[in-house]
Amino acid sequence: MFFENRLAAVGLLLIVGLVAFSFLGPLLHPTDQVHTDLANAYAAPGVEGYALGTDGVGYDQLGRLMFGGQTSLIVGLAAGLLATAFGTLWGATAGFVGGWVDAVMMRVVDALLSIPALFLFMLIATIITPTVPMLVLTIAAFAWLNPARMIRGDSIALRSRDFIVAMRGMGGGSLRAVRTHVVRNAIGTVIVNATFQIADAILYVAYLSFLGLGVPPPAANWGGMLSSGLSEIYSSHWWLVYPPGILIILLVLSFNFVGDGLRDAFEVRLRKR
Amino acid sequence: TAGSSTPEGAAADGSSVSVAMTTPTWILPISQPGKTGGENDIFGQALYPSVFSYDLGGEDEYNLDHEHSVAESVEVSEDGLTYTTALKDLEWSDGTPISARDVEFWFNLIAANKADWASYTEGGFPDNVESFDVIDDTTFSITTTEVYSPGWYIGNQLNSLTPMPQHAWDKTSDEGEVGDLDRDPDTAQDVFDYLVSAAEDPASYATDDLWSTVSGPWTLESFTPGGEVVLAANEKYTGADAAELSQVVFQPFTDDTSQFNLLRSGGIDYGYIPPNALDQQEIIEQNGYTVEPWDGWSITYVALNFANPESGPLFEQKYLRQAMQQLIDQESISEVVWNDAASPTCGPVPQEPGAAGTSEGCAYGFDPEAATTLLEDNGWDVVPDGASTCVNPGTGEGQCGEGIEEGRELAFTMTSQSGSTAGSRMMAEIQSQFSQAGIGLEIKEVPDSVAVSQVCEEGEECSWDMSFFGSQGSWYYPVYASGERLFATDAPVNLGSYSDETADELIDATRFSSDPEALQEYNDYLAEDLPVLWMPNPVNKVSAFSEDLTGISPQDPMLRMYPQDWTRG
Amino acid sequence: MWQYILRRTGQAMVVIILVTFLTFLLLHNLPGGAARSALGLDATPAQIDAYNEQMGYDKPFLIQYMMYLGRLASGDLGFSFQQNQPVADLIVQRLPKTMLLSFLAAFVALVVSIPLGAIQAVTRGKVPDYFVTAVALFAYATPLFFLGMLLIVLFSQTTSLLPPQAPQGFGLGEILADWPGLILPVATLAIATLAAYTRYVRSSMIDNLQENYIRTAKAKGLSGGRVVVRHALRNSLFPVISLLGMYIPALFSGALVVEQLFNYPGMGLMFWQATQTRDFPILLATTTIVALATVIGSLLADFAYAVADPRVRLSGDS
Amino acid sequence: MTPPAPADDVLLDISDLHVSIPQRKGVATPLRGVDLTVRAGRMLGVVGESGSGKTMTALAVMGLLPGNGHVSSGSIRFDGVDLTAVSGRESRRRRGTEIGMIFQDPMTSLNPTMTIGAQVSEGAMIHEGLSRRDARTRAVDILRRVGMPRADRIVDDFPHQLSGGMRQRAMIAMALVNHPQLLIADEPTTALDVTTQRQILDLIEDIQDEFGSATILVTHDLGVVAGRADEVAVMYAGRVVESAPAQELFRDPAHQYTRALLAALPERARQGDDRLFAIPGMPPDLRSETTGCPFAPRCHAAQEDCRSGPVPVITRGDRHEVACLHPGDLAEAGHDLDDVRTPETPVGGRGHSAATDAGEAPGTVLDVAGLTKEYPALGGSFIRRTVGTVSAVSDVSFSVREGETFGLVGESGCGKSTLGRLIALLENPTRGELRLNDEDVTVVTGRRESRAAHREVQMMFQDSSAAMDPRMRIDEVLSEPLVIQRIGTKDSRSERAEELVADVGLADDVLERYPHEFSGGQVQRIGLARSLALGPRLVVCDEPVSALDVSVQAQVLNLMKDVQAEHGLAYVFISHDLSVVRHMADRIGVMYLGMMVEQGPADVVSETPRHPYTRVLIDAVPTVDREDERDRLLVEGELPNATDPPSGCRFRTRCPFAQEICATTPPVHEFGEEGDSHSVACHFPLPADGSLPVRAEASA
Ligand SMILES: Nc1ncnc2c1ncn2[C@@H]1O[C@H](COP(=O)(O)OP(=O)(O)OP(=O)(O)O)[C@@H](O)[C@H]1O
Ligand SMILES: Nc1ncnc2c1ncn2[C@@H]1O[C@H](COP(=O)(O)OP(=O)(O)OP(=O)(O)O)[C@@H](O)[C@H]1O
Ligand SMILES: [Mg+2]
Ligand SMILES: [Mg+2]
Repeated sequence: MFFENRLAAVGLLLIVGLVAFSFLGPLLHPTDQVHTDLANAYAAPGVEGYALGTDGVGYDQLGRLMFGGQTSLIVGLAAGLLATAFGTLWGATAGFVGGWVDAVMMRVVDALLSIPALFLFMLIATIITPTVPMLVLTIAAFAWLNPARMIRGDSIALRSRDFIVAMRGMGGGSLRAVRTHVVRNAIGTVIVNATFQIADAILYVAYLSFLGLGVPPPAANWGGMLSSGLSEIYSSHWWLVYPPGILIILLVLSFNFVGDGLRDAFEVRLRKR
Repeated sequence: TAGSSTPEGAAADGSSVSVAMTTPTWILPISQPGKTGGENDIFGQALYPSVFSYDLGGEDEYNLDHEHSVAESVEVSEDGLTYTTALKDLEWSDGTPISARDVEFWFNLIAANKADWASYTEGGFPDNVESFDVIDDTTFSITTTEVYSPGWYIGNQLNSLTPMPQHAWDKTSDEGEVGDLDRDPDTAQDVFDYLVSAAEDPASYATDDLWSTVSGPWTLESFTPGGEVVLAANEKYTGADAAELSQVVFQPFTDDTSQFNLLRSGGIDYGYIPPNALDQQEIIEQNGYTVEPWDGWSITYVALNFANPESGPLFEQKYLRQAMQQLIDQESISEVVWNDAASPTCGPVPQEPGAAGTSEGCAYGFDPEAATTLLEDNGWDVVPDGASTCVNPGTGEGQCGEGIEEGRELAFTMTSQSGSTAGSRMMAEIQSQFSQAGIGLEIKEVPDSVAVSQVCEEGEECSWDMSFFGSQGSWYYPVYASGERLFATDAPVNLGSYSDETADELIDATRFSSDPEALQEYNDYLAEDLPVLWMPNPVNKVSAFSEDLTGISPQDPMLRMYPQDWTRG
Repeated sequence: MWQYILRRTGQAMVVIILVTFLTFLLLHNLPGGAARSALGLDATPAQIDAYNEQMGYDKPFLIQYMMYLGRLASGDLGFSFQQNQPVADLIVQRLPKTMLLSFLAAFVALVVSIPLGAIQAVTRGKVPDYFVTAVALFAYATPLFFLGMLLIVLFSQTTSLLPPQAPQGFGLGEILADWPGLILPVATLAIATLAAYTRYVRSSMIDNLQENYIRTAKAKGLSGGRVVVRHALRNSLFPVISLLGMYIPALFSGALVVEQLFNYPGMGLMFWQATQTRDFPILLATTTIVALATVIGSLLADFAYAVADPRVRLSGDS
Repeated sequence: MTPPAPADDVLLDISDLHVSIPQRKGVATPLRGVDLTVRAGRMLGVVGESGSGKTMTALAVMGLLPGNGHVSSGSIRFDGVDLTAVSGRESRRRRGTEIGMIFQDPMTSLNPTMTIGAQVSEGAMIHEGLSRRDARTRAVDILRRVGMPRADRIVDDFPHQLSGGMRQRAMIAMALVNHPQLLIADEPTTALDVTTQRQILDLIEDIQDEFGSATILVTHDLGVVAGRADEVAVMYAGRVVESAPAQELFRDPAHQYTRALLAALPERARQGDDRLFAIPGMPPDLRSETTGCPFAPRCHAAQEDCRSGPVPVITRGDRHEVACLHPGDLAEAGHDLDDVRTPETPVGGRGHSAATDAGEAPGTVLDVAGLTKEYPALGGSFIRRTVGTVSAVSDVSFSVREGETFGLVGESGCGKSTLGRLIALLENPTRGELRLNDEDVTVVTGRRESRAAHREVQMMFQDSSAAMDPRMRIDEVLSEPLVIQRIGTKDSRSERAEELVADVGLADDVLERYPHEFSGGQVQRIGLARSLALGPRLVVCDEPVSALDVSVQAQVLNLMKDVQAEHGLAYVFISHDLSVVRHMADRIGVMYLGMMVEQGPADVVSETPRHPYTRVLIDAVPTVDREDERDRLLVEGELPNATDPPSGCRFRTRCPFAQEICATTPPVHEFGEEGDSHSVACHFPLPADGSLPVRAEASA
């Protein structure tokens, strides 16, 4: 328990650190992320004040990592939260209304879930042009399914719980049940799920970039930097591969740590009786 | 060293070579739309060499490659109307001599089915053929309707001529009687349909009897659609360029990264490395490979959509095109982004393969100041890193030009290919340079930029501004680099609907005039007029092949591959 | 039981119809249309029109969809112009390969994660538990392509122990014969799957270890190992069967990346190539088939679970 | 019964056993000096409130202490060997062969995915190395001996295919497979119906005789040990506070705790006396140290020395040991507690029944006629459709008057809760009529009307904490009914909440806490408080005390009576425990498989039941007091499936008196001689004098 919470704390610290790195970093280490500088491409770390060298068109790699981190974080958070919000709404509605509405709503979820995520993303990505908002929508378009399922399960389970029965015995209706009880009791699941969704969204951005459907220049994200750096893996340009790789892993890992910690925290609160 | 045809035997005497290549999808030497990829050409040439092969650097007047051509010679009549071709004394793999009749068979089939032939354009071959005459067993002549420039006609029209085994194929079903069916246009269509439908079944390529009769130095041993293709030396081949190796295996090629992994571990004899990995040439060479960029007979450009109602009027302004061209640092891009595996494109006629990576001699060099001045001189308020606006509208001297109202901003979207690291970097660089002159560029990366930037048709939305699809070169020419398919008004690949009277005239001249300067004049005019923005022209690929393989170099800029010339050891 | 099977099958059919509709709807909006991609840069307008007519792309959406459904019902998945192949042939050729890859990976992941998860559950809250959790999460957080690439660098470049490319053979037999080539792709996919499996086995085990029947088993005087393996682990594994079904889509997603990285000629690679060339029939058919495989897979997993677990098997449904 | 073995033949001797369990915060010491002796071939009953350490003692003997629990001092000598000192391997062997244990919940204590046979024989295979086939034979054999019907078939069944009673038999078989010398049964019947409980307890007794094994019977139910155990040990707070031969203990309880426990039993409540003796307070927290007598804080007789000094064990006659400084005397048994009882009597006690007190007959609160509830039994492949119905409640009629308590009893699954839910308007009946205060509320459609109807009737649950949103504070919980009914303002609601809390005898500070922070008894009080919030006329109480210990049960029952008197409430009181119902109810209805088989005044029904089923129920209840003279009516088997209830009389399949007519004609309610208040639905009602007729030949 203690150790687990420590992991969650480490995760939280890491997230804060990475956010600070991406959003405050540029203040401490201002770099030009707009103009390329072919003359200084592939500068090695330390050379000419480039702490982490430059990339293939001469962007300062450290600055680029900060800049790319912004996109990764924004896309991850936005997609994760959007998906969670929508999924929660969908799942709670299906679970509580029940009957054929539930059946139809859940078949839609099943259908989308049965298309493997990356296949679905690639399909969508061939149709839309990947910009940041589009990327968010694309990822959210798939990611809402899991929370929807989960929340539906939760609300069905809640529906037959004694305290909902008791509430009905006082004359309360479904609306109240959802508004006061389901929301209160599912919030833990929702929050925990959201952290995992965010982590997954960050990974998905990376995958889309790897598959050639990432955000176009001059935007950058860690996933894109990693996958374009992949072709440099044998060059001596290690600074183009490993830093973005490590940052992604850290970010995804820390969100998972936090999610695990939160899950335990929420479970313990109920278990305590 | 024609070896045994069993894989083990071949491997044992070391005469098998594995080559990375996209799996071919077409075998019939009459190409179909959508089947014109380079791999199909290479595959076809190995089995069914065409009458003429070309060698850009050669001595020959028409750049003919006598070694690989089925033709012995071609002669143009005094009046310039008749082209008489003599074939070499060769045999089909079943022993039947290759004759003029076999070429006629090919000609009859495309003549009767020209709409389905990939190389057909209205008024082009075979419309411009008055008559095809078989003179004797190995000689035939083609008489044209007009007098054409022989360089153009031999290079760009007769290049498709291919002998096909009339004695085996001139039928309409597997069991059908072989006859002179091709000579009647109606039955010629049936024969064509029969052959096409056979070709539409790649799974049977290696088993269908039709394709066992070949004229080339190779026979097809096995064919896996979407997978491995094995060619074996044609032991009945009577030509001079018989295969030295006993077997060539085409392994499916997919993507740079996995290719490179394979090469690094020595898993293939002939593969490719991504151009931006050229700095690791040494590592690959240490692995026992020769690394050699494969230059193409190609140009690379960004298409501008003149037909776009919004941005068309801007593109119509030559000063703007010039300014944009001057903002493209072709030299640096070639050097840094492409690791020197690209060279600037100066005009519609490609630079000599292997030309130095400088833009010396180009109409426009990289000159941001000049670009800014040019804009300012034409009524624009240039805002670096912002949006330049038109402050002096009008059509007069020093004004923005027709159709450009006051306050108009310079901002475009660039549709570009996704999935290419170098492509993305190039776009980043151009975007960065454009922004210095206040020209906003929004990059849209799509898997297939051609598809989204088609020729505008009436009634259809036509909103693309600029389009780039040249991460392996935008356009590969036949040997005679004339621009009738690219820059002539209403030409098929004139995506941006560029139209210029002088250009049209000059293009016509390249086809009809026998003046050797015609091509030069056409090039000079368009190089300067900028129907498109010239971009660094990358090599087709960077090949890496086993050190012990000889005969590969020099690689054909028109992207043919002659594995029969290769030897091991 | 039979009724359960029938009902689940019915649901699955509804899902499949929905999938086809959704994909069709999505792809229908493909910008630029399919013809130009299929026919190339210099196809004439006449050729393009002919192509559209031949493929039925000139018809209204619903008609196209109905036609597609009709063809689908008769097993016709369309013809890929680019590949010059009936899509059905392509899929018949490639689906088994992807299945092989995914199943091997799932199998390996399972074989590794069952003992790992069990150890975690038994040492819950102690060092081994945290260690495995951390490692599994680390594997999970590493983008698959990066992981694969690192494995390649390690095992086929730095040391040349294993080939960096998957087997290229035509049939499954050939691919299996070239098994060293399978090691890295399978390992990559398996490692990425590990986190989910171990976590699941762990929590399932923890739940079961707290059950009263474990105490009963101990009261019989069984050894600790026998209690854990025969009682707790056994019961923890039943739900894992349905987990396998749930993870099919994730496996296919992973296969898409792994196939591309290792140049493995499966469905994923084909799909990826089709997105590059906008091979409409392949995109459509692959999505449908992959979804079908997913649905059937999870259906089978559910049935297998129902058959394997006596609690479900015998209670039936009505 | 076998003659008692020689006194010195001690099989198990536990002395001064301490068990401690290190926890995240502090160390729990659930056992603090247990002394027990079990003689070969004899049965020791261990009783005590929940948490007193009964299970822990059993587990310590088994060597199965939970988590990192360990014996911190003391010894467990089994057959001369100190079990606390033997190796793990040795203790494992002993566990399987010499000591067998039966656990409380047969549902969860069996491995759900192993066949009964495999589980029963596993012990034999491991310890005796039997082959699979021999083990199976052994399993069949032993299953037969524990009275498992069709034993040769059941070996291949899985636990969930068995009924509760059969599962418990399987558990017993499992414990007996290696013929242990000592059998420990931890609450072997708590989860079972009385009828089944009776069968199982009889079985354990038979087994003990047959195998000659010693038995420890652990239970919180004093009645269970009363008639069976040879000796009884009473545990409190991790100690044995009194032990004595069974008869002696019940005749002459010495420890104040034992006496209090006995006094708290509803069956001990004297006729005409409404209130039970309730032990105030709660058992001590086992994490903190206690000095002196642990019971002192709750003891009415506690003196200064109890709280401080050591409490030595004193011997009182033959093998009767007590750890009490001020034990009660035989002479005052049952009397001294009267003093305690009286001051606790609350404001305005009331007579036995509101009906008898009031001058005229009070109005009817609830009138139920022909009430029927059928649930669809679902099936179907594509689309779910109804393939049959579960007849949960069938044609039930009765009425409840103002201020009256109507008790509903019956075996598990007989439809008590369903009937309760129907009355509480939580479900719509399939057929029949439901009138509240003379208003037909059967079909209440409009939202407003239905909301209003809910004010009249409220529900109290068995587990009130489950019936409260775990994330709501008590003040929110208590004002929720008011919020839903849109009564009052925020302030008036919180005032009301305070009022309610005071009504049920809790302090104000509970309002800020969450449901899981309360003990079972407290949470039931809060549940009661909530059901009072809207001032209903009728409260449906579904097993409100079934999860509670006798002492706490007494508190809650007393409170319920007080509240009833104060507010003139009517209760529908559902319970499977006849003695509780008898204590609480003015009238009793007995249900069997959805039908009401008998109803009438509480004492009449329990003294002279007319329906064989009622008689079976009553006879099955183990009581402390019964100086059993009369014949007992027993039944075999269990409740039939409600999807397909037997034709005619639903009880006929288990009824020893059933005849042909029972299978064809459903019996109608007929009124007995006592007048129109006692009715029974039986073709062959029992004679009113309490004798049993000779069994009919037709039943086999
Ligand atoms: N694993 C454990 N860790 C810490 N304390 C425990 C544990 N198990 C039980 N206890 C505590 O030990 C004490 C004795 O528990 P035990 O189960 O022996 O009571 P019991 O008399 O059997 O009660 P019941 O009638 O409820 O079964 C209780 O206070 C309980 O809370
Ligand atoms: N919602 C429901 N759907 C289907 N069947 C039900 C439902 N609720 C109860 N039943 C069935 O109705 C019958 C009566 O159940 P009920 O819960 O009323 O019994 P009970 O007397 O309260 O039992 P217990 O003493 O175990 O609480 C049982 O057979 C039960 O399975
Ligand atoms: Mg207990
Ligand atoms: Mg009930």
